[in-house]
Amino acid sequence: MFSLQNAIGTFVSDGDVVALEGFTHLIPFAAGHEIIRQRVKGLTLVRMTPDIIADQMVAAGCVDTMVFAFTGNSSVGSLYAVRRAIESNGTGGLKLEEYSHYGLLARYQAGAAGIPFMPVRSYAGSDLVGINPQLRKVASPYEEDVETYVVPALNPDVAIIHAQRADRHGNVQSWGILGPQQEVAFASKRTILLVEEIVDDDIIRSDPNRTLIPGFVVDAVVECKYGAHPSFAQGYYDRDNDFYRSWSAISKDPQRLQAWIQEWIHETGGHEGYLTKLGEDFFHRLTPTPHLSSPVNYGSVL
Amino acid sequence: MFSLQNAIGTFVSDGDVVALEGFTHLIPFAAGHEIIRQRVKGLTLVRMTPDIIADQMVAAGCVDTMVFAFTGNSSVGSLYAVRRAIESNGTGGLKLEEYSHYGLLARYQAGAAGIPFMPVRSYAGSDLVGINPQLRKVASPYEEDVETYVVPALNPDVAIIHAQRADRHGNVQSWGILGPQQEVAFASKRTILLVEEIVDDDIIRSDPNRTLIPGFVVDAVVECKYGAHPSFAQGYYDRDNDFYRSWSAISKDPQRLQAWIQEWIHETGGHEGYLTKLGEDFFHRLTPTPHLSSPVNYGSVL
Amino acid sequence: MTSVIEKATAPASSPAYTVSELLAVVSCRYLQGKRRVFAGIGLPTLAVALAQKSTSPDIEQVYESGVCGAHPPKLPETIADASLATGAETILTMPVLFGYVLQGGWIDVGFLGAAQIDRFGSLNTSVIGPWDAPTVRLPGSGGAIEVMANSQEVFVVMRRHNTTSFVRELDFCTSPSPIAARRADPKVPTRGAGVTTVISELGVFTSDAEGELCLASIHEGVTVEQVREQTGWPVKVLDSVTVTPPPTEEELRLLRDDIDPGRVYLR
Amino acid sequence: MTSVIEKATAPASSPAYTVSELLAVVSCRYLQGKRRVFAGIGLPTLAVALAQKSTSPDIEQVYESGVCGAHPPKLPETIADASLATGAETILTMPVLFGYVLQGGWIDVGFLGAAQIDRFGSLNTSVIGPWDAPTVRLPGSGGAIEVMANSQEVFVVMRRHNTTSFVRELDFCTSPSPIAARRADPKVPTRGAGVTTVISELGVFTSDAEGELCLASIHEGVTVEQVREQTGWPVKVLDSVTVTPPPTEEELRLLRDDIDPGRVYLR
Repeated sequence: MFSLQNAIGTFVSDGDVVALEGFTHLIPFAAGHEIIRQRVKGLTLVRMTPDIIADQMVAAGCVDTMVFAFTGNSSVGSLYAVRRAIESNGTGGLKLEEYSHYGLLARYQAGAAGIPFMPVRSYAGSDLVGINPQLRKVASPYEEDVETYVVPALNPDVAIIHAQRADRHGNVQSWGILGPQQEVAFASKRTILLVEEIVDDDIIRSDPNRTLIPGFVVDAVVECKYGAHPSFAQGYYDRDNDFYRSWSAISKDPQRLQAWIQEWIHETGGHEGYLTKLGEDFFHRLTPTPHLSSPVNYGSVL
Repeated sequence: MFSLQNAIGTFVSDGDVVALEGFTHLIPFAAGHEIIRQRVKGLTLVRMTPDIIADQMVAAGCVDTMVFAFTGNSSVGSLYAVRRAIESNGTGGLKLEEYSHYGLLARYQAGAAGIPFMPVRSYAGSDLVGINPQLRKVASPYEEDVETYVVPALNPDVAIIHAQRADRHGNVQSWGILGPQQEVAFASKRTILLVEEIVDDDIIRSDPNRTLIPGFVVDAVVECKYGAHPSFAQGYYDRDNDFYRSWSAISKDPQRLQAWIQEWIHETGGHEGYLTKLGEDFFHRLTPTPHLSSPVNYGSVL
Repeated sequence: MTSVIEKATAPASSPAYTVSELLAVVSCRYLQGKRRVFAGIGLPTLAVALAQKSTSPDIEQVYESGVCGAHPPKLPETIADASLATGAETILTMPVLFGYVLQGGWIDVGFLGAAQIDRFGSLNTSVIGPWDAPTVRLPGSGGAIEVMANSQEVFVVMRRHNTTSFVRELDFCTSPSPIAARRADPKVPTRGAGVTTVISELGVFTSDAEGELCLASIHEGVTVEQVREQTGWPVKVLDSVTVTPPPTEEELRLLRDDIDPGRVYLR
Repeated sequence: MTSVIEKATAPASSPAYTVSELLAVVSCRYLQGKRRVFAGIGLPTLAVALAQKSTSPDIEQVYESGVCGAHPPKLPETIADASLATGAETILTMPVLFGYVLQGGWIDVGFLGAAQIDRFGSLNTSVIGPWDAPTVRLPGSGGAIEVMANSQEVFVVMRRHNTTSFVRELDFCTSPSPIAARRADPKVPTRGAGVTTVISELGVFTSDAEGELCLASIHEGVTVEQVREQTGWPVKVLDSVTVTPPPTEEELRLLRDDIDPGRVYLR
């Protein structure tokens, strides 16, 4: 059990390869903010879908290189800090390593499975092959004249993920959209886990098939309620679509963006301060009505 | 929705490559018995752990070739029909294609994923390489002088699996030990699913993360209560360890084994007859007391 | 890069429907007989929903998030809408969705959008200008490369039809047509037909036996000449070219009253 | 192939314990300081349970079925015991268990058994005689090849210690030692130390820097000469060779009263 501050301070260092994962759901925003707060520099940020959290980390100067498959703010706007750091008329300087969704996911899979590479059924004819030398071909040893593209194993220094619940040992249960969290946790040298709530061992053990990541893979367990805001945690709070829609206007103006980072990240001092600033009733409108799973019977010999 | 008889009759033909899967748990015994009843011949039986069901199918003359990783009857005895068909002093004639657990699982994974092969982190120095030409090496395109073993994709003609429950569309939910069922269902050209019970759509849809195999992968859904006996269905009935222990004595004597097949498979006429023969109260002693999972909240916008 | 959307919808004469409605209706019609559609949120969602409620009750939308058999009580605003997960038939893990479902060949139709498309249906969603010093950085592939390479066929919806979007040569080929893929890597097996159908604001292109996108129909009030002018390659026009039958009253009623009463996508 | 179990236990003098108890206790002692143990049902289960209750409360058993952090209310009879699943901390899918946990390098100690072991810890679990016309067909690898190739180290428990089980040359090398693996395929990376510890009915072998299994201790009532006679290769005896300290009363009490009161494995 760590505080968020302590977990980031202990396990994330300047220059690390850090994977912040979560596919539209359970994005570890609170952890990204804490990285900004601690002014970590020179990160290689690995994320299938760099979105607002990447825009913020790039704007705050934490990121040197971005390894990714899709960068954007859904259909509601652009990530202007990221674009300024890439486009020819911007300030530039952000290095990119670009994949497709499955290409990057397959890198996590190979990294988790200890194999040097993973074959994928794509990339032939794509210009990505020309700009990413990691996309290579291997001849099939089973058929004449058949080749497949492969991607290399990826083992980030740190994985940071958010989930609904875990026990104090770090046995993680999650539901709804799962993203690549299981893969990236196994692939990474260290894993920081943020959860909406720490629950009793008995809750976890009542449904072992729901545990996606065993505690032995997790280095730090952090209880961090609402830590995925403005993204969502299925069953706990819905996505703050208003915030997503408001981001373009903030991000487009570099000064306003820096002011936002100052006000909402640095000056809040921590995730507690961020929640206080949102206000006591903030999550009322985002809280769904309960919709429970039907139980399954594991049976008992007793 | 199919009857067991109709499902096997429609989707399993002489000479097919048939994967019967289930790792100690949810072994599709009823389906294996029906294959014997219909006197299907010349099968290539694919199974990570050929156990009693394989012994029965081999004894009944259904199987020409066995693709496997571990063949035995746990720690309680031998499979004498299989051994007679392999050992030099037996009648012989069973062709073998031998792997380790992950090697065969990885063949299913590659088959499911449409890639020509899957790298594995093993086999160097094993004599399996000498007797199984499917175990091959590929050079890593990322490091000098690094090679990895690979196994080729496997796409069986038919996968046969058993699960606790599904809806009438074939959306399958299973818990406890999961085995390679998800992989083999996706890898196979056709999938026959047997379940303990067909449940309402709402039950399945209350917990979508529990659905391991979507209905579109399933060609035939068969309701087949107690169809995994003498293996078990977590929460529904425990393993019939007495039967497992009794098997060696039956299997050791070819005449007794044929008599058993005649009595328990052919003369029962079908799974219903098999259950009738076991007797009405048979499953009382094997039925566990309930032990339910704690529900999770998916939340609802309504 | 001015849009011609206005030109297509402005004529006061017939269009009692918007471009969005037209694109959704036409896409829906081409979905007839299809079973599994891989699509994101937006017009494809409307097209699949309309198909479910009209010609193809069994059609199923698969989301890249892993959700299959979704039954949202209202139209999802984003792919990250919690209502897509609640009550769905299954939520697959990402390796299963991309590895087994998509690469495994279970998708009949993949829906893609793009900033640029070429004559044989290769798509650019990465950059305008050179990749290492782009004029405009676009989101990138996401799952598009995999959808193109693994679906039995691909539909592309293009809101803007002009010579900067229908181009002779892509600034960057993110998702290659199978033809381009085989040309680049003849030993890598391809699957499916690539882009078979392009539904734009001006008309519909379908691919011929060689994979070339040919004009199959023009929407009401659009001329073949207009399509030629707004397309960056010499357009092959099918002998059978027709005027797209306009949305029917029933199609429009379903879209407006049943499917998207809140006008989330029907702008 | 007569067993020497009787010889080791028969002497009326000291052994107030069975061979099973001795093997479990000695295995447990070597587990000290280890965290994650990959093991099947049987003696390894007893060893891990004893470690949990004595020297290593945090030690964890991982089952090849995917069950981790099992808390069965009574000793499981088989790996297929439903009580292993109920109340476990996690049940992983098979690709995660074999791919990510085992191949990923998370296992400290893998426990294996074998029909034959050689001087450097390669194991045969496949056949006696030639593979294509065996005298005795054994079960095969199962997960043994992966456990050997991917654990940080491997413990082997051999109930029977004689020249047909401790052999100069295996009939079939199912699971090769890392040394054998590197000799066969020098370009394929290996992980871990292979078999570091063999616990037999006669004594304990540990591997030296070259990976050779050397006699480290002999059990009460056994002589070094006896071990040499029953081993198919010239046995290297460590200078530090000792007599295995016999099970303590507390160890026996835990095994008999707490862990296996029903004598499922303590035969």
